[in-house]
Order: sequence, then structure tokens, then C-alpha cells
Amino acid sequence: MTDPVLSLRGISKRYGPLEVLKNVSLDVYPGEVVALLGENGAGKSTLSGIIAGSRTPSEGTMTWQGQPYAPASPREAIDKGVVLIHQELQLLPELTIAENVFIGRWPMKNGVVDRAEMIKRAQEQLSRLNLHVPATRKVAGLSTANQQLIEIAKALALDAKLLILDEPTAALGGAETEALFEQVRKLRSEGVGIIYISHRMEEIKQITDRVVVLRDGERVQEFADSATPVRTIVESMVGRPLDRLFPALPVPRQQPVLEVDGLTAADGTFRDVTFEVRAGEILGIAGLVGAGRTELVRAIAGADPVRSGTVRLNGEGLTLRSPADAIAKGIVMVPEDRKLQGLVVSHRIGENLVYANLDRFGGRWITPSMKRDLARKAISTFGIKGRGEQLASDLSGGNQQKIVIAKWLMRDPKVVVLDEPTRGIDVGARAGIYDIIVGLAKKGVAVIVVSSDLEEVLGVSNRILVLAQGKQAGILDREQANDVSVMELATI
Amino acid sequence: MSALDVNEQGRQSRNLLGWLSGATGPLIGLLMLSVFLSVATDRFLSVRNALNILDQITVLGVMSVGMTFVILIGGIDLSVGSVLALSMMIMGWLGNIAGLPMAVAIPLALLVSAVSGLIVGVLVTRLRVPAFIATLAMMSVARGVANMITDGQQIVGFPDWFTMLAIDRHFGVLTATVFLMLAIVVLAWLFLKYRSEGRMLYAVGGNPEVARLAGINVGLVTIGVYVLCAVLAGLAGIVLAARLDAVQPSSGFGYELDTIAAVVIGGTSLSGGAGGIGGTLIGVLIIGVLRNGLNLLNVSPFLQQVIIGVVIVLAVGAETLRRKKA
Amino acid sequence: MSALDVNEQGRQSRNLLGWLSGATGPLIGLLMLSVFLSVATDRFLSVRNALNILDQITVLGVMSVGMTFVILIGGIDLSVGSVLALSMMIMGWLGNIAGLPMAVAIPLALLVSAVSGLIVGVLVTRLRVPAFIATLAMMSVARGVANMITDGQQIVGFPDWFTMLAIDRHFGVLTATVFLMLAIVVLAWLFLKYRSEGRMLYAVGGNPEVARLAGINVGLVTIGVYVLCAVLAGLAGIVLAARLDAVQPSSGFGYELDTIAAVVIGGTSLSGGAGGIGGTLIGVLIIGVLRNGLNLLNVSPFLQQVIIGVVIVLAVGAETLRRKKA
Amino acid sequence: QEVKKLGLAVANLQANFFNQIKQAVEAEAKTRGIEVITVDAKGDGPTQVNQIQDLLTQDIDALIYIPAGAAAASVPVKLAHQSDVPVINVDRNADGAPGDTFLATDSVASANAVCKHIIEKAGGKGNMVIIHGQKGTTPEVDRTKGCMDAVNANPGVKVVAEQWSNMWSQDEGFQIMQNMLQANPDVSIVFAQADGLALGAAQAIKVGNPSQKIVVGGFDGDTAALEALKDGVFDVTATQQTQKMGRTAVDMAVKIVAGEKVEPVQLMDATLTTKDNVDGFIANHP
Ligand SMILES: Nc1ncnc2c1ncn2[C@@H]1O[C@H](COP(=O)(O)OP(=O)(O)OP(=O)(O)O)[C@@H](O)[C@H]1O
Ligand SMILES: Nc1ncnc2c1ncn2[C@@H]1O[C@H](COP(=O)(O)OP(=O)(O)OP(=O)(O)O)[C@@H](O)[C@H]1O
Ligand SMILES: O[C@@H]1[C@H](O)[C@H](O)CO[C@H]1O
Ligand SMILES: [Mg+2]
Ligand SMILES: [Mg+2]
Repeated sequence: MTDPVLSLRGISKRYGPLEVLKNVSLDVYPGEVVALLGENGAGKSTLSGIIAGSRTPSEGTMTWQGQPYAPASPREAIDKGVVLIHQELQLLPELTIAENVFIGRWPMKNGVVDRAEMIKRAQEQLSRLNLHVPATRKVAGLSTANQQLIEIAKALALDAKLLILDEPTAALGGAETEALFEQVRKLRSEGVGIIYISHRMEEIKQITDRVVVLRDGERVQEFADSATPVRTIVESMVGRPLDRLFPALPVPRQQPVLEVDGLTAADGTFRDVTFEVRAGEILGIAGLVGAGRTELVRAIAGADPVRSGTVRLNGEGLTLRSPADAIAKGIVMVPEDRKLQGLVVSHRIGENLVYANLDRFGGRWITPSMKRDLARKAISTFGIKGRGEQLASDLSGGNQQKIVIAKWLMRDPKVVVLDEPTRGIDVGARAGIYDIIVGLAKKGVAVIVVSSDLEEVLGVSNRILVLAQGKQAGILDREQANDVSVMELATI
Repeated sequence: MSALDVNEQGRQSRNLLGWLSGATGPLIGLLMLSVFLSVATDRFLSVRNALNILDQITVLGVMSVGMTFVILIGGIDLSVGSVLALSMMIMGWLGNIAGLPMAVAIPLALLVSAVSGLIVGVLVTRLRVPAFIATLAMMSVARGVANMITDGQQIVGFPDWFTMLAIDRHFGVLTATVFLMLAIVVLAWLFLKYRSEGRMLYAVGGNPEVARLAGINVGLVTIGVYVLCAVLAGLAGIVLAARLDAVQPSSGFGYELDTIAAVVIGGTSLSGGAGGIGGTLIGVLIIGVLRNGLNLLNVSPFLQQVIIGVVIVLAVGAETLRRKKA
Repeated sequence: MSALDVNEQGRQSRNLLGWLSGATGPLIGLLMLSVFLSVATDRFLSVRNALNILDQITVLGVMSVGMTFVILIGGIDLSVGSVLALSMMIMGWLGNIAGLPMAVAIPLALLVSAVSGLIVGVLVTRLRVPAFIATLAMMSVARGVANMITDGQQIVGFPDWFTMLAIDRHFGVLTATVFLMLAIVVLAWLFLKYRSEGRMLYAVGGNPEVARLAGINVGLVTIGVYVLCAVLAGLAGIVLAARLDAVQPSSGFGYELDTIAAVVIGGTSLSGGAGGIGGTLIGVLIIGVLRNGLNLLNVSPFLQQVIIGVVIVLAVGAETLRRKKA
Repeated sequence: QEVKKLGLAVANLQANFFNQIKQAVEAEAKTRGIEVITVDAKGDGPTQVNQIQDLLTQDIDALIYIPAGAAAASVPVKLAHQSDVPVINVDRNADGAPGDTFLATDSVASANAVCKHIIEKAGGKGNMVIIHGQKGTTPEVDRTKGCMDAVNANPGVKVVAEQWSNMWSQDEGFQIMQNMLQANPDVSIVFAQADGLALGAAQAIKVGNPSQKIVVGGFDGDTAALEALKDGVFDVTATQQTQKMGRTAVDMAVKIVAGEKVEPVQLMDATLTTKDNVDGFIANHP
């Protein structure tokens, strides 16, 4: 075999007393895709950051193409050909797509930025990913999925010798993912070394050559063959046998709780949607990226205005002018983006729990003990790894997501809407969230789950509503629903 | 998880000073300043001087409470100095020229202040004018109106009981105005800490979209905060009128920056969502003690400006250094 | 994907007025204001008055360019008025009292300004002092030092060629100082628009972490911008000295708010990353035309304050209304 | 009793006039071996009240007090008297609570002389503007009165605009005059109530370059203004006796503390100063 393009030896990383990476070694060869797997908080992003020069290791050495390698800044790494697609979107919403794609390395001519060239080349990158959006458009207002594609285009535009993709598909649907994989395969065939991080186990088999598993900052195992059964890999990740991902669904009761009739968004993103959700039922909503799923559920939760149509709760017609209206009636939503919409990440867990329940404290003094009780209850009920006085930003993604769910469930809602409830969450934690969802249904709550993860919608839904370009393409019963029938409707 | 626990405990102990929310550096600064002044001048450490300092910070203290609220929700209010002047002039005109009793003139002055805050709040929430611009405009308008009331003239001489509010030391200690300031500080502290309405400010400042989705009426909170800030600025004007036994439309010029400085020195973040009244009190005291101390030290007026700037940077920078080390 | 495409392309057309980046509302405001003044007074619409306005906005214009840079990276600079005064006093002292030729005194004054900007930049990037506090402190320090140079005295009377820079209308049209301002505006516009260093400011202001990860040296950019802003403030001081034929340490008091207002009225966002010089020019012109127009209309100074406030809000609010409709 | 420590509360050191008095007080005190503590209110009344509290904390024996605001002038006097510290008001006095003595220029008479001079120089007629000092302060009120007497005696003179400054500064003078010229391009007489204002106005006129000659009168005899007067930058001023005021203030403090009775009001002359007699004042400021 050829020499590795990158070698890590004994890499450790400490934040104060907390050891995030312990003595990790890794080789990446040209023309291979290495899967880097591990639970939330295992240290995958930290390791990526170290390789890409945005964090410095506490101990250990790296070798790049046979030379010692210790990048002091991202710039240094980029110049050498080490390119990282960050887990979090790193885009500037006020700038155009083209400028974002070439950020910091704008093509120059005669000492000035060569706009025409920049736009042309950016547009090329976009079409490689089947993204047909003008490169001169601002990033602000693009859907998360499209932003993720731009993030990928940014990396493709660089002349990478090593490409690290940190959960690139968390926000992508099937078609986008396929377009991405095509590019990854192409790069691999050109001899680029690739590190691929994901929580979507089905992708591992499709795209990676070799699997490396991290647990609690340690490299615990390597599977040379990506055809290793998923169960084996997952058990290596979580360090214990995992029985099942999806719990059994309860049988819904008869009475409809939420009835939506002819609902149309004020801006027309979705039109004429009609469905009902019964007590104890989980309704999945599927569709391609941009189909209007998020907008639909936001409207039901009072977050966005509607043009026409009705929403009834237990037979009572509702006028929802704000989230407060919906919450007061018992309709709550776990939004798509927990960092921007779900949590004040710079505040404590206890505070975040309080924020969703302020009306219940109305007119009373909120004592520290009340906050403590609230936090204790949420943490024990949902098995959250964390403490009330911790900052939300200090928790792993899965635990953050549980907080967002928990803050609403303290109120005994009648309808719970979850938009992409497991985006970026590891398998172990995902199982925990599915348990919560099914637990809600068992208590008689009407649940709506929006997801781009087909396996997930299929796994937790009694019925699946499919949206296609803002229109209701159909509703499938659990028995009829499978990847093929859902995708058929979604691509009408 | 054991490594984590150690870390957690490290954080925990720091939270003992939690009520200061980020103002530990400034508190250390204040203490060091006070120790230095106690040694360097024999007048500083005396009950009399302490009471003087309290008198001197009354106006700034009252205004800073309102500004803390505004900055906590991620806003800013440049109009406080002008609203102070407007309130003074309204009260002075109603009381001394229109001849209404002070007990009527004062509430009306506060009402006018509230209206100015209401206008700002509506501009910010409905017209989406940035708070900086809305309050800058109000700063200009309120000053103009304050001037127009008497065509720029001062009004001098209020009833004795009124001016005595700022002079009479009850129980030999606190004047009514100082007492008022302290009461406002304590109430505001309790409100922010323990009332659900107070916690809302943190949510709104931390992330308005999260707050909205959590069912908080962000617009109403914002308007309420600007009204409160304006009313407190108006009240500061009344306090100042009592202290000066006169009102003048140019009063309070430039106070907005002093007030914002006090709040930010006290550790409240200009981006909103973090900080509190405890820190603001320290910020106000740093400014008050510093000015008082420099006078007692007989530092020449121009050099005072230089020293004030340096100390402010040190007080705030110390907090960063402390955090870096921790 | 076709529905998506339609949706995403809708945004494109609005970019035609892209060079104004959000200042279309203010531009409409400026035009309406000008039309109104042309009708309401016969003196407004004349070459002579237009040149007067240009003269009058020179100092504000030069300072606003620097402030635009600072605000674009998400900062703020409250020290510009004081740095202006410091630069004036340094130049005046070196030129008139130490007797150096102006050609030496002026660069030295600019150098001192640059150092004050450097200090701010280092405080902001290294000590992580919020820009508001760092520049507030510098505002106090620079003013104090400016005062100490002559113990608060003004210095009057410069060489004729120097004062003529602000008076002589070359080719019967532009004074050297107006020409200087226009050159700075054009250069800054080109720089921000076409140089990669200029684009970096947008990246840093949009999100410093993103910029850092993209390999941009955020610290250096930040320091550079504060130095530039201080140098332009110093240059504005030289321009003002030529215009007044005198220097005085109290000059430029309160200019920081005028300058920030001009930039923000021009559509540059206080949170950074959006806006530009085109908008700032409009903001400066709105302020200049408004003051000039109100004088021509013989509006009393107090009423002027009220009207200025109202027009500023309208100019900025119009942008929101326009967007809401669009 | 003897004076060992003097408090000097200045309204605003940016005005040359006050700066001159400050320097005179400090010089005089030095020759008598008295310590002076100086504070500068920067034009803000409340700041001055705070500063005087701090002066009183330091057990000063007497207070020389130049009120900052027009309002608020009475509180410091009351505070000082509460602590049994005598007050020497300079330049400005408060109706409600006058100092133990008040030293000032006879602004009514001197302003009258200045205005007479500029009106005469303009040929006894024309459109006139007045740039006032800080509204409501003693000198502003008195100078307005004195000047208006002269204006009213000349029916050919019309006051077409009046504006007030806050800081008596050159900046303000420039700006105000520029505005006035825009609204009233045919002005031919300017009375600026302080030299700072007059210098600013003169420069605004130079920059504005009007076709008619404009006569400018000032007040104070500032150091820089006297030089400018010599160069013909403006036409006339009234030179106040700042050195004497400073000296007298210290003297009064010593006398009052010693228990001597002094006059409650002591007005000094200001000399009408033009190009012709300016040299003497430049050489030796009264
Ligand atoms: N700046 C920091 N200070 C302290 N702890 C940190 C910091 N950054 C990361 N951590 C901690 O390091 C651990 C590893 O984080 P990392 O982001 O690498 O995990 P990950 O494997 O990428 O997880 P995920 O799958 O959720 O993305 C976590 O426990 C995290 O809380
Ligand atoms: N903040 C926004 N501003 C403007 N348009 C938006 C915004 N977010 C999404 N859109 C647009 O609205 C349309 C529907 O997006 P939506 O987010 O509802 O899709 P979705 O089916 O939920 O997919 P996703 O998985 O991306 O959430 C898309 O065309 C998208 O570009
Ligand atoms: O009399 C003085 C002087 O004219 C000075 O220029 C400013 O303040 C006034 O009170
Ligand atoms: Mg990660
Ligand atoms: Mg969505």
C-alpha cells in the first residue's frame, strides 16, 4: 500500500480537567474513505478540528505526507490541502453564495476580486451537487439543506488532498445525499483521502471503506470491512449490547385531537393540507427537502401565519396568532434547529426549562428551589446527562435535544410536534428519544414527527403524510408505508 | 463521568458569586480602588464621604437600573439623558409656571416620560427601527421639546419639602432620594431574579426567536422595558431637580454614555441575555468612587479624564483575564 | 426542484440596487427631503448651496468612512470625536508652538491617531474588552490628553496655505478638503467592494468564527480597522483645523453619535457584516441636507432638534416598510 | 482665622476666560502659600454639585465658585454655608442664594460699549445677529441687556436672528454663524457674547465669503482672541480683568475668613479693545 497522507500518533486533548481525546492514533491513505464513528461527545469533531488546524492538541504528533504537521491556524491547514466541512454551518448569510464558496480565497485579477470568475466557478460547484440556485443570491433565507450543500460546495472548491466531512448529511434528504456521495466517490477515485463522520449507519456501508470507532475519546475498535453488521459497529460505539432502535407503537385511540383542514401558508409554501391526528397517534410527515414540512408544522404551532384553512383541537376551532396562543391551547413544538430555535444555548439548563413554563409561574416568585425541582424532574424523567446549573451549550447534542423536548413535556401538552427530532444525534441517544415519543403516544398525546430520515419516519409513525412541493401528496398507513411508496409520493 | 464531575464542581464554586453574573472582575476592581483611596487619602474612608458618594450616584443609579433592563433584552437606550431633561422641564413648568401642585406635576412628568418610552418601544417592535436609531431620534426630539417648553430657560426654586428630599438625612443617614434609589435597585434585583416577567428579559435577550417560540410575547416585553427605562430616566430627572432646586433643558447631556458604561462595566453584556442589577450597582459605584476619589486626591481635571478611561478598561479587562486563567 | 428554484430566484431582482445594500429607503428619504426643500425654499437648489453642503459634511464624511469599516466588522468606535481633538491639538502644538513645519506636524498627528486606534484594537482583540468599553475609555483618555497639551487652551492661526485648503475653490468648485473627502469615499468604496481585504471585513462582521475557520486573520483585520478609523478621525481633525483656522481640545465633542448615526441611517447594520459606503454617503447627506435645509427654512434651533429626530426615524423606518411590502 | 486650603470650582475649563481666572487664582494663592484644589464641571451643573461636595469633604476654608449651569447655581452655596465655608462667586451669581461676595465684570455697561462700537462701524444701520452665551447665566443676561440698549437706540439696526450656545466655544460660534448666514445672507453686524464665539463666527464668515462687509464684536479679551484682533480677524472686544478677578477672589477669601466685612457685589470694568489699543493688553493682561 502507499504511504498514508495523514498520520496521527497519540493525540490527546484536554479542556481543563476534562479529557476529550485520549491517545488517539489514526492513518488515512489516499483514495480511501474512513468512517469515524462514535456517540455524541465521543470526540469526533474535536479530532477533526485538530486535523484542520482550528484546535490544537494537548499531546501527540501528526504527520502530513511524511512531514511533521502542526497547523497553527485553519489557514495553514487549508493551504496544505486539509479541508474540513464543519458539523455546524459556517456560512455568512448576508453574503452571496459565490462569496461564501470562496470565502477568504476569492479569485483575484489585477489586485481585485474577480467577480465574474468567482460566480462562474461557484455555479460550477453548485451544479456538481445538483443545486440549481443562482450563485449571486444571498445565503440568508436558503433552507438548511441548501445551506449544507453550499457548505459542501465550499469544500469541493478547494483543492483538497484530505477531506473531512463532519455529519454532512444530517440536514440532507435522500436525493441530496446521493449527489454528495457521487462527489465523494469521484474524489476518492482521484486519490483524495476522506474522513467521513455520520450518525446514519446505513450510509456507512454505502460510502466508506473502513470504520474507526471512538468511545469517550478513545479509539476502541477498527473494522477493516465496512460490510460489518451495523449492530456490531453500534455495540462497539455504545459499549453495550443494544436491543432495538424503535419501540413498539401503541394503538391510537379513536377520538381525533388535532384536525387540520385546507391549511395554506401565508406565503404559499404549503397549500391546502388536510389531516387529523388522533389521541395516542404518531403522524409522520415526510417529503423532499424544501417540500414545506417545516413551514406546515410551524404554522400549526402558531409560529408562522396562514392564509386560509382551519385548525381544530378537540373539536374547538383555534385562531393561532403566535406560539403563545398555541402553547396556551396545548400545542407545543420542538423546532428543527435546537441551537437557534430550541434553546438559549448560553443559558443554564434550569433556565431553559423555566422559559417554556413562565406562564405557569405567572404572578408568583420563582425561587431557586422551584427551578431545581423542575430541572431534577426533567433530568430524571428523560435520562438527561447533565445538571440543572450547567450551560445548555455544554451538553452533547442528544442531551440538548432531550432538554428541548423536556421543557415542553413538563406542561402536559395535548399535541406535540417534533421537527427533525434526531438530527445529528447518535444511535444510542436516538433510541432514547424514540422511547420518549412513543411514551407520549401511550399517554394519549397526539404526536407529529417531521423527519428527513426515512427509516425514522417509517419506524415511529402510525401513519405518514407525504408533502411534495407544498402539496399534500397522500397519507400512507403504516402497513402500506415503505421507502418506495413514500418516495413515489414525495417525487410526484 | 468522573472527569466531568470535577469540572462541574469547579464551575459550581464560581457560582457562589453568581448574583454578580460576570462582575467579579469589576468587584475586585472596586475593592482595590477603595483600598487604594483609603490609604492614599484620609478623607475617603469616612461615613460622611460614603454618604456623599451615595448622594452623588443617585441619578446615575436610578437611570442605570432602567438601562440594565434595556441592555439585558439586547437593546440600547440613548435617549435617557434627554428624557431626564424633558421630565424635569415638564415638572418644572407644571409646578412653577402652570402652578399645579408638585404632587400632580411629578406624576404627569413621569407619564410624559412613559410616553416617550412607549414611542421608542413601538418604533423598535413594529417599525423594526434599530434601537440605536430609535433612541437616538428620541434623544434629539425629547431634547428639542424640553427646550421648547421654556424656550431654553431654566426654572429655579421649588417648594422646600421637595428640595429637602435630596438634602435631609433621615435618621441622620439617608436622604429620601438615596433611599429611593436603593429601593429601586433592590426591587429591580428581586424582579429580575425571581419574577417570571424578569426571567423573560433574559430569554428575550438570550435569543428572541427561542423566546417567541417558547410563548413569550417578545414585542410586549420589549415595549414594557423601554417604557420602564424611560420612566426611570424621568424619575432621575425629578431626583436631579430636587438636588439642584432647579431645572434646565440642557440637563443630562451625555448621561446616556455614563449610564451605558455603568451597566457594561458591571458585566451586563451588550448583546443581551447576560448580566444583572448586582453588577450594575458595582459599575455605578466604580464610576462614583472613582470621580469622588480623584477629586479627593486633588488630581487635575484633565488628568482625571485620562485616569477614568484607564480604570474603566482595567476593571473590564480584569474580568477577561480572570476568566482566561480560570 | 423547480418550485424551489422559483422561490430562490425571487430574491435576485432586489439585488439590482445592491450597491446600496439596504439603503434604498434612506435614498428615497434623501430624495424626498431634497425635493421638499427645493420647493419650500428658493435658496436650496443652487450650485452655491450644494457646495456649501459639501463643505459642511466634510468632517462628518471623513469620519463616517472609518466608522463604516468599524461597524461592518461588528464593532463600534466612540472615541472618534476625542481622537479628532487629540489629532488637532498635536498638530497645532507641533506646528504653532514647537514650530515644526505643518508638513511634519500633520503626519505626526496622524501617527498619534493611529497609535490610539492600535491601542483600541489590541484591547479589543487581546484583552477581549468590548469595543464599546475600549473606545469609551479611549474617548476619555484622548480627550484628557488633548486638554493637557495646552492646559485646555485653544491655538489660533495657521499658515495661509493651510486654511485655504478649506476655503479656496479649485476650478471654482471644490475645496481641497472636499476633494479629499470625496477621494476617501471613492477609495473606500472600491476597497470594500473589490479588494479581498475589503471583503474580509464583511466575513469578520458576518461571523468572526466562520471567518477564522476560513483562514482569515480576524485579530489583524480588527486591529487594522480600528487603526484606520482612528487615522481617518485624526484626518478629520486636520480638516476641521483648516476650516476653523484654530484648534481647541473641546472640538468634536459628541461627534461619535453623529458619525454612528450617519452610518446606521445609511443601512449598515450595527451587528456587522452588512452595509457599505454607498449607504453611509447617503446617511451623511441626509444629516447634512437636513441641517442645511432647516437653517434655510429658518426653523428655530429647538424645533430643529425635534425635526431631525423625526426625519432620522422616518428615513430608517421607510427601509423596513419597503422591505415588508416587497 | 486663616485660609490654608481653597476650593476652586470652575464651570468649564474649555473656555479661555475661566482658564485665565483659574491660572490667576492658582498663581495668587501660591504667592500667599495657600493650597488650591481645582475641579472642572465641564459645563454640567450636577457634576459641579458633586464636586463641591467633594471639596467640602476636604475641609476647605473658602470656596471660589464659578457656577456651571444657569440653574443649580444656588445649591453649592447652600451646601458650603451649611459647612460654614464662605463662598466667593465669580462671574455668575444665583438670585436665591448669592455668595458672600460676587466678583464680575460690569457686563451691562461693557456690552453696551461693544454694541455701540460695532453699530457705529457698520454705519448705524443694518441687519444684526446675536450669538448668546449659555442661556440664563449672569453674563448672558447682562450682556444681552447692555447690547439691546445700544440696538434700541439705533432704529436703523434690526436684530434678525439670535441663538444661544452652551459652552461659549469657538466650535459653536462657527456652527451658529454658518447657520445664520444661510438663513440671513444679508447680515452686516454680529455681536458674539464671548470671544470664542466671535472667533468662530469670524471664521464662518471667512469661509462663507459673503459679498458685504460684516462687523464682528466679541467679549472677554481671550489670549488667542487678542492676537486675532490685532490681525483684523474681528473688530472689537471688551477685555475683562481676569488676572485681577483671580487675585481679588483669593483676597476676598482671606478677608472673609478673617472676619472682615466685604461688599456683596464688586463689579469691574472691561475695557473696550480694538486694533488700536490691543498691544497693551497682549503684553500685559489685566
Ligand atoms: N471548548 C470546549 N470546552 C470544553 N469541553 C468541550 C469543548 N469542546 C468540546 N468539548 C467537549 O468535548 C467532548 C467531545 O466533543 P465533540 O464535539 O468532539 O464530540 P462529537 O464526537 O463530535 O459529538 P457529536 O456526535 O455530538 O458531534 C464533548 O464532551 C464536549 O462537551
Ligand atoms: N428562513 C427562510 N426564509 C425564507 N425561505 C425559507 C426559509 N427557510 C426555508 N425557506 C424556504 O421555504 C421552502 C420550504 O422549506 P422547509 O424548510 O419547509 O422545507 P422542509 O420540507 O422542512 O425541508 P428541510 O428539511 O430543509 O427543513 C424552501 O423553498 C426553503 O428554501
Ligand atoms: O463671562 C464669561 C466669559 O464670557 C466666558 O467666555 C464664558 O463664560 C462667561 O460667563
Ligand atoms: Mg461532532
Ligand atoms: Mg424542515
